[in-house]
Amino acid sequence: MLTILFDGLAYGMLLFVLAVGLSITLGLMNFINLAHGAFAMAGGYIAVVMMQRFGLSLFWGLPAAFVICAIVGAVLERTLYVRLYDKSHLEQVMFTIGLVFMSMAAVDYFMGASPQIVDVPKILDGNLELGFVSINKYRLFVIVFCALLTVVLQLGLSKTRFGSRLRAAVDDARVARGLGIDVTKIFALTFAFGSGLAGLGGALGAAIFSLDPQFPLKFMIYFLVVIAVGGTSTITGPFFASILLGVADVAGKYYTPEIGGHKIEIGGFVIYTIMVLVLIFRPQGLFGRAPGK
Amino acid sequence: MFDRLTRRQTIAAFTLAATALTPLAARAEDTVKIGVILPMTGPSASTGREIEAAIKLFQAQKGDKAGGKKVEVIIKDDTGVADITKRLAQELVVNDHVAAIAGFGLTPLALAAAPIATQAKVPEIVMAAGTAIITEASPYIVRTSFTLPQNTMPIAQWALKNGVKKVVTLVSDYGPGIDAEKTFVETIKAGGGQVLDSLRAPLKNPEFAPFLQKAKDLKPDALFLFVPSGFGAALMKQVVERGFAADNIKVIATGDVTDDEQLNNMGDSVLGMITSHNYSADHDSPENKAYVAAFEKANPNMRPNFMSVGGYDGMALFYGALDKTKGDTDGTKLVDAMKGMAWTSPRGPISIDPATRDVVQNVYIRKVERKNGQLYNVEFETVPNVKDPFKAAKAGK
Amino acid sequence: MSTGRRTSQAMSWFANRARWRWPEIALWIAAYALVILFPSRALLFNEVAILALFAVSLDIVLGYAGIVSLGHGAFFGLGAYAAGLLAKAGAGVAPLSDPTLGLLFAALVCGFVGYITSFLVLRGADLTRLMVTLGVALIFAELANRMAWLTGGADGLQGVAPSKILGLFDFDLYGRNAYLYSLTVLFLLFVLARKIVQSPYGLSLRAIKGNALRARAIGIPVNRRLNAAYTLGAAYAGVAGALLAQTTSFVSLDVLEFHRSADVMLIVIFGGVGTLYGAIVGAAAYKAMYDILAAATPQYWQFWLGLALVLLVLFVRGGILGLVAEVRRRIAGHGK
Amino acid sequence: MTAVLATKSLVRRFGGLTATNNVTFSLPVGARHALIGPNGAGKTTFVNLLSGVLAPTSGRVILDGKDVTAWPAENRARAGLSRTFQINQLFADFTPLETIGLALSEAHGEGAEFWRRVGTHRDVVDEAVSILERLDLGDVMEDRVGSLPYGKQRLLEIAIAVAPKPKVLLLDEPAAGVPEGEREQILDIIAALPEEMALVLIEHDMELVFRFARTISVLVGGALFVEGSASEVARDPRVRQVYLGETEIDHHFDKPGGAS
Repeated sequence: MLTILFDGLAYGMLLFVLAVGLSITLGLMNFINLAHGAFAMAGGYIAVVMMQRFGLSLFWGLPAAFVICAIVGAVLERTLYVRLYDKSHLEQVMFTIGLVFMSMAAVDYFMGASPQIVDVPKILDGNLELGFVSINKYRLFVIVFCALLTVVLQLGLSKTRFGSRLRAAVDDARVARGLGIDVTKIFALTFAFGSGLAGLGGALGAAIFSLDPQFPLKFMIYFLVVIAVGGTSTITGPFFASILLGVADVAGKYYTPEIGGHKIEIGGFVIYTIMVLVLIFRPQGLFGRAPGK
Repeated sequence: MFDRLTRRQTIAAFTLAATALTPLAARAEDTVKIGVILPMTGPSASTGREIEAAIKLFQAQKGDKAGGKKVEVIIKDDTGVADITKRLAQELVVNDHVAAIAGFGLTPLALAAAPIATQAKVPEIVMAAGTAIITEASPYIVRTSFTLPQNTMPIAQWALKNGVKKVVTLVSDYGPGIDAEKTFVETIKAGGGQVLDSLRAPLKNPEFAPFLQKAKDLKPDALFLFVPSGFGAALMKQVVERGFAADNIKVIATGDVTDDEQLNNMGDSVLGMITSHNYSADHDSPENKAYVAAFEKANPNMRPNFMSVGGYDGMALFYGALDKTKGDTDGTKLVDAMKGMAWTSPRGPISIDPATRDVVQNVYIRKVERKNGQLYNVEFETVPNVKDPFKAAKAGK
Repeated sequence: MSTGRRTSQAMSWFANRARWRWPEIALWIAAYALVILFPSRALLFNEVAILALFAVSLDIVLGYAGIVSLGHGAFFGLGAYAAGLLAKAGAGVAPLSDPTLGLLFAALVCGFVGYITSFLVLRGADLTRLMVTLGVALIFAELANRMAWLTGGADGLQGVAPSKILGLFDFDLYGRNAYLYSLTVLFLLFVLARKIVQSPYGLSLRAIKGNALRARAIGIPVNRRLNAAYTLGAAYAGVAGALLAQTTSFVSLDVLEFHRSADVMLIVIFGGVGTLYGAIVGAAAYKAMYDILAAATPQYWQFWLGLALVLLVLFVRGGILGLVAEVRRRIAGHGK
Repeated sequence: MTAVLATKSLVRRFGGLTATNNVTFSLPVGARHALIGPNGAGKTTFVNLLSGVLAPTSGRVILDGKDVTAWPAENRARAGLSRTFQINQLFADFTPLETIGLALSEAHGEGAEFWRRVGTHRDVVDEAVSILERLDLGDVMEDRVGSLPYGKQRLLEIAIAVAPKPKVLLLDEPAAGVPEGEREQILDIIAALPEEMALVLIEHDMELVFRFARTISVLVGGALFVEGSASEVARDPRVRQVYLGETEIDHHFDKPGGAS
């Protein structure tokens, strides 16, 4: 039971780091970036390359994934994405899906189609036996790392000048512009940071899941679920949504209720059912604000 | 200007266009085509690449002549979709006039093409998909890969012999996985063992943790695993992470999990894992040594896996049948020629069961070991000439 | 100008808008001519026709009703299973196994399910709708997987053998009759859809999409109209799925997979949203591109497809039909 | 006189802000009523509550004797309540002809007909054309709405609200943004509306208000401040107090009875 909660927590935390950038950029610019997963994939492959070609451990891979993905994100934002803000949601979807296809084929070309594995650093390998429960060290690391990251993010948003400007811009970009806040610049920085986080999440996750060129498509649905449930106006929304979905997903696969002697495997339904129910009763998401005046 | 053309001119123009654009129906009598439909993109792309490489190697080694004719291979990407596969099969038959269709990475795709094989009387050589029922879908289907029951029964028997009483199974939730589960469970029960639970993980699921945790919590003597080629690395990563060894739970599987292609990526943690399968790149025979050397030479960074031998032997089967019919491409004659054919493959001696058109082969019990700095499935027991138990049981009734 | 004359002028303006134009007629003649011109590609054309009908169904939902759906494949898959199961159940029994009855059955089943789910979908804004439709579709896919006793599960539904079309035409190996059958169904349903979008009802859909606030203010029952449009779109998608099941005599789980919904959405945007013809042109262009690219580079065709999507968004507004309109404007501009 | 539209203790809060505060109000058949008040008095919120764009926090809205508080906007529209918006709410891709044709077919209950083409009912087209001509839109009836000049769009905004022959018409600053030369035209059109139609005009422009209104309500801070005939309101010292300093209004208060 505790282990399930623990696993779900690790999974949810990871989802959060992967999805939070998408959530903020969506809230900020009302821009649907389905290619977000491509950054996560890039982060994972950066860790793989560093490990396989240069023999560097994941501890080097994580910051490298963050920095490189952030830079790539910034460049793409300035050169390509900036031209799409005034286009319709549908065109944004088409454009970013196009990028996903390109990234998948490119990774396939350079890295091959078969799944890649990132080895966990030696000191995080194995389990921590606490008597009543055994805890995987790497997952513990993921939880602690992501929790710290969340705290830093939350502090950054609430305590810094940039954070308050960002919040103002997410709240109402037009008003923020009127107040002399350079929303374009804030967006570029946020986009780069969000892409970096996705890369970081990809590198972290690559040591748990395996990594293959299908990654952006496989996880796109998960990201969208997190955002739909968590809303786009805060980072606490996606955070709790990620944890909820992570735990629900893991628990749904662990427990198979029996009805009339038949095992009903609910694993495949749980998170989608939660999402649909949440959206039916709270169309703006579990933690989103009601669209008021 | 269009309306100024006379009707005759228009018709002439259309006819001209039609002739110019229809693919050349050049049925050069001395060329025989085989259409290979494989997953070249998507999650099973590695299967497609392995088989493609094996086919190229086969033609490079054995030449492109069989039965006095030139053999031409056409490769198509199935994109993992059944209706596309069916359309490609149909087009290969009616447009390219192939003498056989082959490949088929996934069970539903092999089944989707079956009606075409029957209707057009063209052999369908299944080089990869492993659900037992496939060969029953058409009298023109011949298989050179393996069946899941065939590969699973020996490991279940081995487990019984080695003191395993209580087991949990975890398989991918689709045809082959369910075949493997059924065979394993039935064999264990027949041998007096106990099955604590049978878990099925969605095929496209990156997170195995909850299933593995459940398996661990049930405290069996052994956990049996099956996932298709390409998914093994992700599964084993999480298996290792769960630490089954500490609880004295044996982790056993079919060789799909410790796929040769990915084995090196899995790291030392899979050392000692016991699996049963029809092929290992480490198989000790002159045929296999030559095969592996040639394959790795032609495809650096790739190691041949069981998918590749399925493709290699598929070509051997087609060449053999053509030789037998002396180049006659009549589908019924080809299939008849294939029935009962026996040869020595890189995996060992194999034959085609004349009754079921399914492959009969040795299944080996192997252990992951490090050899020359690389990980291999090292064979230590051989179960000779295994027929598909599923169909054998049916025939016995 | 007298009111009477102006009324006549207005009436002929309305009539003129609904008139069949020569490029439309040419398109349909060409579509039928394809089977004579390129008989060997009939199977591919059949796929295009089915995909086009599926895209038309989404265009009704997306382009006319303005409902962003990323789960339209649910109805495609449901229709395929409905027709497949009916053909299986009625195998050999002449009227039951007739393909046209299968289409009707699929349309009814999907229309019904579409109507029920439309109430869930109409809540919330774009992103919410996107996710609800997606969620519903994923749940459907999982249900089909779980209900293996009915659907055949992961092995697919075997033994779908529809009898001759109207008792007259057999599905041949070359796929020619299959194509003509699918194309005719597409044509008839297209004519119906064309008629519907030009009706007062269709006009009210355009109004809702254009400005829902104003639409409500003139008394348009917005949700009821959208429910109906979603239902219609679902029924159309069901027919498309049924055509696939019948012409391939096979149904597998991938009819319900996410990529079907995503592909068809791309196709509609690719061709041009809210034009009906955009859906058809988009489907043809998408398949043609895929066919050419996949033949040229079976491993990396996705890259070039992605590039095409990116370039189209960057340089053209309104998809392929937008491009065509732009080119025509340019040419007309030069002519002056 | 029977009230065609009335509210009882209508309240609407946004968070802590009370935009409409306990408004009880009644509009007789054929009224020519103006709703005035300083900026932020809650005029537009009140109109949105009447037309059903917003739901009230408490209180009731009664249209033609029926309690319509829970009705959505479209049902109220069909029951005879029509409105214009302060900012044009038009269908940019339509032509004026289609716009009015649509409004009419909805009013006639033919909006769900999917089996026939638009524009086949001669009487409907005829009616649409005559409305368009009446509002000086006849010459542009086949142009795209989005590309019409602003003045024409403003006229269409009125035409679309008038077309269904509503019992009550709410005009939210109909002349807002219209160039000086074209205001007169809008006033004339409003003046020519059928006598039995009850009109509510929300306006800033006092000249317009006093030319048009027979009765006036003054809304301040979301609450009904003063209500009465135009001349009473004009003379009311409290109203002068509220508007103190707005010279233009002072000017009109000095010359009451500007309504025609």
